[in-house]
Amino acid sequence: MIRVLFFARLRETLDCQELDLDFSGTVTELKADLAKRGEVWHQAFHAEEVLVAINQVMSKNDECVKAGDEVAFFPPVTGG
Amino acid sequence: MIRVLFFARLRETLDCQELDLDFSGTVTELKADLAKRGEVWHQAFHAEEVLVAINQVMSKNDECVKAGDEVAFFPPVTGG
Amino acid sequence: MDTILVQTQAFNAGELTNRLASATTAHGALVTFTGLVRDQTSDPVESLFLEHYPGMTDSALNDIVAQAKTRWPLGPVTLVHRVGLLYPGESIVFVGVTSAHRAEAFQACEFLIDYLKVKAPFWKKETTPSGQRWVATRSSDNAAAERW
Amino acid sequence: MDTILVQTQAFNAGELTNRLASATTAHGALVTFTGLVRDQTSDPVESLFLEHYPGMTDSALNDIVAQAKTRWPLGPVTLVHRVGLLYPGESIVFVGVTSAHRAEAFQACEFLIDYLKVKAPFWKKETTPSGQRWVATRSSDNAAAERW
Repeated sequence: MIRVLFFARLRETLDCQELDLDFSGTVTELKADLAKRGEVWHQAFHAEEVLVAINQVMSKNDECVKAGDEVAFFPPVTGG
Repeated sequence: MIRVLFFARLRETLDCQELDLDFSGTVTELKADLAKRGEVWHQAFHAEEVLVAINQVMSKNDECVKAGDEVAFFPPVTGG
Repeated sequence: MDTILVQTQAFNAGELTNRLASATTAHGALVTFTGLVRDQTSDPVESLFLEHYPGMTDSALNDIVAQAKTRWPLGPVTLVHRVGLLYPGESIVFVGVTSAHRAEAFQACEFLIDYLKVKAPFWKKETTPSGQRWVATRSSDNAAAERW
Repeated sequence: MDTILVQTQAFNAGELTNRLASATTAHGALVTFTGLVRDQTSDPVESLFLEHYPGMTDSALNDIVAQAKTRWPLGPVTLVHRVGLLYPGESIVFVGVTSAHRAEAFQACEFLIDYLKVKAPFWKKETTPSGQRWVATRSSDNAAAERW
């Protein structure tokens, strides 16, 4: 199982804060899986810039996700 | 008459804070006159960098000094 | 020696400044940056909500400070970021850097806020008379971070 | 709106910071520089005497602030410089700048202190265990001022 988190506008768009999934593969593959969950999900992962952190570290699309990981998706950050 | 002021290390070297002089001419000419006041004065105006302000504005050696002016000589500044 | 905080409570930028000034007599230069909620005149911001990714913000801020310390010889550093609900005039973020010389202190302070703006997981949502809106990324922020 | 002071009394950098932060809600970026008397370990500074040219310092500082304001769109600016006798850990100078955006605030703050360092008539004399000495100009200060 992996835990998937969503933040900010993305969380609102998907109306989803958190998912537990059976998954292993790259971030790109995970995004493709998530995009199949419905039109809103498809749009969110294709039309907008989505950043990813694996285990709370900024990561890239070609990195691998394995059981036990926490994967977070979010829009570009706007703090400071 | 002009008023001539000296600051910081230069004031200490010359042991002089202030002079009233009859002078008109350029800053370069004023420095040459002052350098004639003794060995210490000669050294001070030839061996070290001396800045000048006319009427409290940073000025250059080729600028003219006229009656009523306040001319200040001092070492490079070290505030801040 | 460094202070790195993410908090909902308001902070006092002046107090943080004075604490850094008295934290060291070996470092003669202190540069601070304070980011405040602006009250824009066109579509006035009534309030700002700062969302964050709690597990990640601390480590992201610690990592950014660690990077600054490998680049410049720094004394104590303070980085405080607020989350939750804020109003115009309130401080969002404080970055304070000490160093022996001012050029390094200025560079490190600007580096820290530039990096924080693109690498730390905070998101701003504004409430205005015309509704709520997520603040958009500014391309100038990406450019600023890429300079370093 | 601007505060430009030359004074023998100690100032409180934190208070000056907070005053600027609350002086405007239109400017979201506040950058401050505080220069402190350092306590060097090799030949420790016991005290510092800051001499100045009273008639000229005010106009020199006003002129430097006016130049900064023609270069960048700034909100309120504070510039305070101490003169007289100071001890390690005390603040010598404070420069605080507000602007709508941080890049401008950083640039203007660094410009102000760089220009002050070479254009304002202040001179430092240190007292150390080995005696008194006038502080020498650093060539890096001239280089810093010439960048602008």
